[in-house]
Amino acid sequence: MRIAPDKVMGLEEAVTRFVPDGAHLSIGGFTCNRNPMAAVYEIIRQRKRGFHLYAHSNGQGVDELVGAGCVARIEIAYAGTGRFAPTCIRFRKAVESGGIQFEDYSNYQMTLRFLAGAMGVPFLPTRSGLGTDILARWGFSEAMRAADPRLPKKKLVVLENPFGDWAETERVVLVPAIRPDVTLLHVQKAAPDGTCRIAGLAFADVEQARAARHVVVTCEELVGPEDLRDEPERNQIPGVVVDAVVHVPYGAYPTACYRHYDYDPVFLSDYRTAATDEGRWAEYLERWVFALRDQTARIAAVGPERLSAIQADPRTGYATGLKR
Amino acid sequence: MRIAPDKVMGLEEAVTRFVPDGAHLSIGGFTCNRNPMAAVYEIIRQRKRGFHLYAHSNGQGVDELVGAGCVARIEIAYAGTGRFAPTCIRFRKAVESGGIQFEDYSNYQMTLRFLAGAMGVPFLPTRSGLGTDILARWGFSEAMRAADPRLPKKKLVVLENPFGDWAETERVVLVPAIRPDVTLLHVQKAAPDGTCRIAGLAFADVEQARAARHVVVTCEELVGPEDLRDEPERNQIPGVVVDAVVHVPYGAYPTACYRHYDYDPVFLSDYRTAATDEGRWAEYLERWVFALRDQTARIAAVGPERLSAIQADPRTGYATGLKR
Amino acid sequence: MEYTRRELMTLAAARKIRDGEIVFCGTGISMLAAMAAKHIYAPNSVIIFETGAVDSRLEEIPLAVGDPRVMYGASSCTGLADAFALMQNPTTGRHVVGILGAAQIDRFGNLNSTAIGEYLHPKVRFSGSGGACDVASFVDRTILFMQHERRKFVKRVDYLTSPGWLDGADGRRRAGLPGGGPEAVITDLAVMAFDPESREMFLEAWYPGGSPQEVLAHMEFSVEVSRARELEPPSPRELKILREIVDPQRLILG
Amino acid sequence: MEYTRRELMTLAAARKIRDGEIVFCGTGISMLAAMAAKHIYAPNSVIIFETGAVDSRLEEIPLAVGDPRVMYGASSCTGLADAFALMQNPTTGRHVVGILGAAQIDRFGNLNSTAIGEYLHPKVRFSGSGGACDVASFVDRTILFMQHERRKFVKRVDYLTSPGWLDGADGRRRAGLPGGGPEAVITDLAVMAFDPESREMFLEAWYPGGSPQEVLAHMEFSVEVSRARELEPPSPRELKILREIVDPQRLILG
Repeated sequence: MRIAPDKVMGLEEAVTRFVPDGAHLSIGGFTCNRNPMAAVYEIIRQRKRGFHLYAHSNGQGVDELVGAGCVARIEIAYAGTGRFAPTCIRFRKAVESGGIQFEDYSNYQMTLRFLAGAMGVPFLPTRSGLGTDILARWGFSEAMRAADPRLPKKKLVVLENPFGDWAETERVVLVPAIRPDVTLLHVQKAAPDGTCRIAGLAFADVEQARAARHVVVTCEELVGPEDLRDEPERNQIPGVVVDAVVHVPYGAYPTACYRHYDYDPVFLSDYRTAATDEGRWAEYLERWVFALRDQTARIAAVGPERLSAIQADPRTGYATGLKR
Repeated sequence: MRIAPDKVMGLEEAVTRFVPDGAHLSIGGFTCNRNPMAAVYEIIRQRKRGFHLYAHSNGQGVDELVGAGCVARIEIAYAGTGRFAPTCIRFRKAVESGGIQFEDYSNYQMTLRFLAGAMGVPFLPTRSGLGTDILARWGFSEAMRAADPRLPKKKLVVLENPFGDWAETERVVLVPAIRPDVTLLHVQKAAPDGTCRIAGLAFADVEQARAARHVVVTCEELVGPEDLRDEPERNQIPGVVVDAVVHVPYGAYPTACYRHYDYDPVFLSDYRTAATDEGRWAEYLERWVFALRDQTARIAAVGPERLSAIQADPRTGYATGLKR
Repeated sequence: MEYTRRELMTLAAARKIRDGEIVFCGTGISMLAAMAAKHIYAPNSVIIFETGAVDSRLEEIPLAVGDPRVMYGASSCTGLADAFALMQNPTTGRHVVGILGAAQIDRFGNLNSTAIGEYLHPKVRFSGSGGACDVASFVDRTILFMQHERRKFVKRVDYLTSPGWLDGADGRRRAGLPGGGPEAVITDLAVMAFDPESREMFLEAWYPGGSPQEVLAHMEFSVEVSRARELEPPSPRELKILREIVDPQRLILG
Repeated sequence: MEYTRRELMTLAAARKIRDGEIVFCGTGISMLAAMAAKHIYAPNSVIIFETGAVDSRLEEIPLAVGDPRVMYGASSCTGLADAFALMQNPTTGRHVVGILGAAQIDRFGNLNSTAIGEYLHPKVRFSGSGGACDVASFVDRTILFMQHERRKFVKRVDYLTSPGWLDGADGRRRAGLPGGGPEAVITDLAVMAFDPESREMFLEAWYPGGSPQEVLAHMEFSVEVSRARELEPPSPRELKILREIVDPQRLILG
């Protein structure tokens, strides 16, 4: 959170200032949609290390951060990018090779954990997961938790309903709050004070932003200070929670940004091929991240033809008839 | 909740079907804004009795329901209508004369209670109210609660944080879920399937709707089945939770409806005068409720001059320069 | 009329959906089944996605529940918090049918979509729950899609990601879960159901050309087959709508 | 330059607001103080309302926090759930200053806005908490508005609606409330503050023309006056902005 009328800065500065090594991090979006990819690539480019990553189903961004070796620990509900990668490939390799510490939750549990952080309460209740191994099997041991003040002492707690049988509920699972050091989001429109207007589904972006100590927003359109005030009910994220606003057209590419562009099936298929093999993966990182000094260079490398193919149809908000 | 493509009906039918005597009821809006007044007047006109009313700060609607003798019990955070009635007059009289059973909460606690109902969990946690009489003093006794399965056994429960000092929180107040039999809302736009688009502040309308077993929506504009689908992120209430959609222009009058009309300061000042005196109050009910057979008659009685004075300025959404 | 097993699977699931229900679906064939149901049997069903889209138009098939194709023409688009609350809420949740898939299933319909082998050092790691555990915990009934293979129909799932009937009978109630649970398993060989008392899986129907013996040969555990019959093949109308309206690009039908 | 007590009260509160803060305000004079602060001392403060409006333009004075005038030109408009979460959240909540009023106050700044007399059978019933208890529970500091009358500055509030420093010293911490609490009480006679150790109210400043004795004569309990001084009167600039920009219709200034 930061209160200032103008928080606009460059992406390199925003990542340098708000995303230190070892940060507890969360990113917005869902599978192949509205991931803050430009910010993810800038993080990889700056060779940040040791993140504790919180994810519900933040597919492509999670997989690239994990694959680039930036992530030490992850709490996650779903590592997949739809049909392009039913299980995220670099994530899967990292887990199977023991290259990452991980702990599993469900999508709703992760959403509630962000919401608890946003609400400033230690936990929220749900019935989700009663009787399952999500409750029984912990990824982080009690000893590990006891040694790290940044982790809750317990993965989850089951509580007998203190209101008797109110709401026909015998017991609930309490899921502990998450307060990321920083949340990265990509949105359609942002104002200089940080106010954001998201088109289409907001996923859990709003909860993730409000839960975080710092928020970095990249946006397709940077609008004037008065431009989002005409219809304030359309602005899901209040400016006060945001620290940095960065104007990054195609900031979600290769994932989709509703009403602007679709996901790029060519890039995501190539990615799958690259991610599957260690040699090709190193080449991918070199060619598509390290060799490109910034988002402008990256978008130039993608080229106008590919970008033209994924332009959103004004009627549907996606690229109608796109070859997928 | 009801799943059907067309839930449009008249107000008399909607109230007859979904608002029985003794119902646990909640109404939307806040103080002098977007109260479902036409529905409230229809309820009074049908001489409904014995409601259990849940309110955060649902000012004018609450006061008229209480004043007309429809309410047996109320759980409430704030009974006031801004400058027009810092304490709602008929509510105050009812409490001071012992004519109503009541229990006090805070606005956030009531909001969380609706949210808990919407989420299907028995309670939600907050730190609000620790150390206060809102926790210590109950309006409904344990005996009364034990005798009524529709009341939670306890007003509130204080729980030591089961995650140690996670979120720097020693203990929290758990507030029990509310599931009204019916929630009444007035919105700017609704589609036949019940989908609602609220302009300006949503207050706690969304939580109140999602918590309820049945929802009756009155709207300024009844739009076609496709009309709200162009920008679905602007529709806060999903159609599936709604049972009845009623087209009622000026349905919030004399409270405001952002972008349509302002509150009517003349009516609200006259109301204050009427509410203060028993004789004048009976006259008020006769003249402004019972003598008017429906909303059309009511709006005709208000007259074009008064309505013209409160028309919303397209720039500001309220009646700029209105004599208040 | 010729048809593929995938087409029959889709229709077998779609036939289970009732008019006026809220249909939760994920990606792939479950989305196809929900769309087929809406176009063929349950015109007033409302499709919802865990990402928060309600009554999406689905003019093109989404490849993920986060695909912008779930947003187009929806009646409302919020987010995960609202979508799951709608399922957990008893008023609305009791009208939701969820369609799920998994890597492993046991005889009580418990699902594993997390890992094969030891959780912390898995032989194979999958995506994890996503919303599957939530849906399986909350909604009135679930329809499960599975490939019918011995390694998938197992005596004991390596990781119980999403609750089925847990240990059977009133296991869900004892765990504190609401009523409801798996109603059917649709595979590439058969439709399985669950006994209303014991909650154990049994064979409801085998596919035309197959047999109960073939079904049993593809499972690590045995199930009762005495109630089984041969499944009705797809009608020309079912196939026409599936092929021409639901997935004309054959993105999921293959 | 002539001025009314109400004008001085407004400015005395406004002077306490710091640039870069989030200002929570209710109706009436508290809204006026927040607006005056923004126009005079704290241009980068952001006014929020419990109804969910952030950074409202307030071109005209709202007569209630649900008034459509809080919506016009706001940077975002959501609802109560979000607004209170922002205050309860420690990241944002520690930057919020809340402005509240009440019917009764005690020497630790605890407030009653519920009832005079016995709760269940009150002599006088007021509106109740509204968001006051929430704000007083959550935010970093509160500024309180009171009429300076014996029946309002009482030894013990009849109903403790909104927590001040509770029983003083570390009472809030013991109750489980976050740090912070009442910082000042602005009345029509004086500005009161709270001792940083004991958390007891003391007289910080009396109004020009008044005296500590006059202040004490209007309270049921006594407070320390040794740290008190005479308050600086409004400057011409303060009055000009207050009268010409903040409340030109004198809807609240009277």
